[in-house]
Amino acid sequence: MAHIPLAATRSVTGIPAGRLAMWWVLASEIVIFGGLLASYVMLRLQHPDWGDEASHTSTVAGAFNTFVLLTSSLFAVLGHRAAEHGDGPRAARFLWMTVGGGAVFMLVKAFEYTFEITHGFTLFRSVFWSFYFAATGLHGLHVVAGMVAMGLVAVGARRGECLHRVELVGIYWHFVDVVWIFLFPLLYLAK
Amino acid sequence: MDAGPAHVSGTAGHAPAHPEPMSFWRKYVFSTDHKMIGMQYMFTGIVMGLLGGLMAYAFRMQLTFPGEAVPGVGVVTPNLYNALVTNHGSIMIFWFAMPVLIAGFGNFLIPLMIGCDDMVFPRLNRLSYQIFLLSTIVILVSLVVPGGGFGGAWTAYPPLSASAAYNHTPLGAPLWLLAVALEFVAFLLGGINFVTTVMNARAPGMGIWEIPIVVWMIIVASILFMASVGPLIAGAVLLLLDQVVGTQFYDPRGGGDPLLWQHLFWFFGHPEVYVVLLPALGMTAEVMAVFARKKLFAYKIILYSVFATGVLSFVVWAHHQFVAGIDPRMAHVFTVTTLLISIPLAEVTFAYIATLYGASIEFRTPMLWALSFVAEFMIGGVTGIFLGASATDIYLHDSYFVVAHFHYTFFPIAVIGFFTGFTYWFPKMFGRMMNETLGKIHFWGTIVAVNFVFIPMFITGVAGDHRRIYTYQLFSQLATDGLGRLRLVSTLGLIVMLLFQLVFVVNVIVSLVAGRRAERNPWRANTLEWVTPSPPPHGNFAEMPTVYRGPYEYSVPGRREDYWPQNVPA
Amino acid sequence: MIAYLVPQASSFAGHIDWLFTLILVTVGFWFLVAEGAFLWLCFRFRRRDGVAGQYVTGTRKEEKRWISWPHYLVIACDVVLIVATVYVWIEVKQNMPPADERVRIVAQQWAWVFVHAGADGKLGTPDDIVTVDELHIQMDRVYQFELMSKDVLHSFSVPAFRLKQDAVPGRTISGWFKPTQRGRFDIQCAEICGLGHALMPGHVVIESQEEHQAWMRAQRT
Amino acid sequence: MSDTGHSATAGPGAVARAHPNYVMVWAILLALLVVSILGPMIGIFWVTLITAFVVAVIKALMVAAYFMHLNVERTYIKYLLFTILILMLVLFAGVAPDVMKRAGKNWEHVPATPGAVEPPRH
Repeated sequence: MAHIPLAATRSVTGIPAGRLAMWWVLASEIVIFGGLLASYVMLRLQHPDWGDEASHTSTVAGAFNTFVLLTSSLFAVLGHRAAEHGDGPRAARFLWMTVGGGAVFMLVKAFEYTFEITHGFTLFRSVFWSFYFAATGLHGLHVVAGMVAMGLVAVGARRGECLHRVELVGIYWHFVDVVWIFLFPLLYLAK
Repeated sequence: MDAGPAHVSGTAGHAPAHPEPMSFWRKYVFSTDHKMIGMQYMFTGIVMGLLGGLMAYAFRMQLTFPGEAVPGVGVVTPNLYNALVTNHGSIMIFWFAMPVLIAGFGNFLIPLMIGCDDMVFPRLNRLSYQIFLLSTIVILVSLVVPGGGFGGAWTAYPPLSASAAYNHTPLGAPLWLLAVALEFVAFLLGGINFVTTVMNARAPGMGIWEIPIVVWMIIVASILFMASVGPLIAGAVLLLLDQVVGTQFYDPRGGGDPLLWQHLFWFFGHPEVYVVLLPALGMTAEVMAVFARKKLFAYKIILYSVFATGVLSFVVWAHHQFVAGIDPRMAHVFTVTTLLISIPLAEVTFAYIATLYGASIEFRTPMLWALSFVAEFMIGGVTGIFLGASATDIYLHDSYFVVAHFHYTFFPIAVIGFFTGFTYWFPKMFGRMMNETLGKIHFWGTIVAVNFVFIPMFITGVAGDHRRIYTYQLFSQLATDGLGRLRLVSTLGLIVMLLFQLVFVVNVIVSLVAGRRAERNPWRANTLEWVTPSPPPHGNFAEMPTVYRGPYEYSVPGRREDYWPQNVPA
Repeated sequence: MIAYLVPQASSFAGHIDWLFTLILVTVGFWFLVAEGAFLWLCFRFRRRDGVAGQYVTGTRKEEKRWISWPHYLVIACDVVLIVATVYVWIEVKQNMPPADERVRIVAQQWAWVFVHAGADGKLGTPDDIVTVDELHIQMDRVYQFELMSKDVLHSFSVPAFRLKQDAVPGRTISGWFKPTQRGRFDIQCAEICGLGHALMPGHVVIESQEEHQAWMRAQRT
Repeated sequence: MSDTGHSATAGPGAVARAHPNYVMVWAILLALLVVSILGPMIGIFWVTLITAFVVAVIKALMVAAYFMHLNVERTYIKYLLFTILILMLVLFAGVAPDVMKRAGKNWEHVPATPGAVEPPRH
């Protein structure tokens, strides 16, 4: 393990450095997605005809994915509780279940993309579809990044190492979930 | 990037938990030591800054002697001219001002000044530099790819920047954007590290009002950066999609909107000014207090003004777009906020001036730089009013008046700020004193020359010179002898200024090799970095300091010494 | 002040020049006071042997006055400038006086196209008069323009009019001007638009009524 | 590093955190999800708006409060996130007058630029 600087052991604010940094990460992520979604909402209101485009998105797939992400978030928080009780292997199991949820999410997303692209709803059909692919794609990247991070943490957690990271990666995962909670009505429900 | 135990705090006397790395690679290249990373940032920034200066030489020469081969560069074609102007701007802001002022000095100073051994996340810090280095390589590559470097100005307004059919740089434009995006990511990581470190890892006894002002300002700058850059990152992803795969987010033909990018850009772009301003302002304050042997005047008022500036900086962005086709009624809102933002900054300036009252000023090189920062920055500040007022901006927008204005802000910020910090902390960084004579020659040469560079631009700007135009020969009102002479003065000033930088380079080399050895505290300063040997060892402090008072207790009545370091018990 | 360097050829050029001078005087005053105080303090409090620095914290009430009073004065100046700016902006950009004539200006890489209404007085009909890079207008008439762009951003800038407006593709942006002086003035593009940004100079030619009528007749044939 | 594994929650302010019933929270979230799916089927515009977006806000707040533990987090983290959200509103308010509409004061969208002629190229 690399050395821990003394700096990292101090906690003037009362919040451990990792969690404090994670909140700042999320703050900067909020503005990224905030800017993207604000742009989308503005252009959407500028183009009343985008409702017709949106009617081609699959509400069923979106709803199922919402369900999957909410459930994986539940696993993540259960993993956090297990980690707090010092039960590394149990936390790792929950984390792997969360990763599984992410995988299901991406799989559904892949089927959705395939269906849409083969039916002519490509990135270039209209700016609505460009936004659809850009927003869900950026979100998908976050899901994949979260899965990778979670896998790494799970490997450590299984051995009982770095259990505080379970909470950090969980907070990140919940954030990804929250982003999807907003993407779902914006892209799928508003028709 | 581990967070250790949270409950252990105030462990004074804690020895470094890790032996100093000895191999060349671990020590100089893949170091996790904040001092080394700071110097890596600074060195990369200086190299890029020199490159940016040489770019200015090339395009100024073309503007002054249109169509003639520029010595050392060759003929500057319109294509090359646009690329030079664009990349001069981008490099000076993103690859010189930011890495040097925030990342360079921030990394070097923050752990030293708050009295801890390193950043909270040393490996994240290293990753941040590596991403930054990658972005540097990408921007350099973007200059030499087929088709030439991106030439759509540093603001990269679409549709020009969005399509190779318009900008004719099919590779240069996406690479430029990629480099900027990578650079943002690097500074986001760095910023998170800075903020977490200062929030969590301060020395025992250092409350928020005992933090040295430069650390405060770097933190405020990092927060401004983190809060403002997000929409632009999102916008950059969309623009990259436009450029590379051909979507139409910013192309009205497909339903996009070019104004969207302008808003996203300036929502970041205006706070960015304060992102680079604040660290320089902070360094100036440090140096002024030390060499005036004075407590900083109204430390808290300065800080509150800075917070107010930070908040206001988020609501002024559209003053860059007064004539861009925005709703004319919105212009009133942004005029009001823009003129309001002059109030806290005027307050800061007044406080700096008031600091000199009753002082005992020692005119050493760092102090000269710091004083010149205040003097020169005032020119930039007051000329901003012309541009913030929407009606005069109709005339002055995108003219050389703007160029002169922001160079009078950015030159003090980036160049003077850098020299202030560098000459002041040089003994701490390298353990040797700089040569005063060479330092003063360099100072006077640069300061006199720079006014010859930019004052003429105010006049040519008012006379109608527009920016980013590679020759005025086709404009009958601009191709006059009088304006030509002013442009010549400006160009000569630039060449003289660039030549004087050689004095600096010589000074650095001479001082590094043969400078007088610096003791711990050559300037008799109060802040914590002067407590430890010069240069500081790995782990910074043999014994972790505890803080007893604010950083600016100079000339306290009743004390034999005229300074009172923060770590000395009462 | 601007008039020394560039002629005032439109009805609102004087307003903008007036505002420029007002700001110049106001901020010039502050600039000189601040720089003067600054340089005097630098000189007055240079280091002298046996004179130590004073301990002034800037937290006492009478010390805070040093910066708070100038601060209130700055606010007062800001208010004056804001009022003046809002007034001039409304005059120039926000309110449109009734037009005597409309012209359409289309910017493109790298030329200006100007469209005058033909005999029928309407734009967009076959008898329109189209010119490239030269805008012929008549003195003392109020012109409203419709500014468009075919490709990228451009900016229609006539320094002699103190007029500048970006042309945004996909939008029609309206504005107005009233030329008040005969002559031939530069039109510049003030928003970078690619390789030929410097190579799209236009000219605005301001003519008397007779000259303008003659020009129109010549165009129609 | 294994000895510090427990530390994240051992910090001051997080001592003895009572865990809410996460499965219950999850069940409520799923119920809200069903509401948001059923909402558009009624077909009334305002109802859709409420079921889609108000429910989304409630869901997001629940996830933030219970899963991300914002309800027991230090207050200034809430202030931080709140400020950031306000900032996004500021962005929206500043940009919307230009980007949200098809016409405004002294400008309007045009479907295609009526370039009258193809002028000679330089």
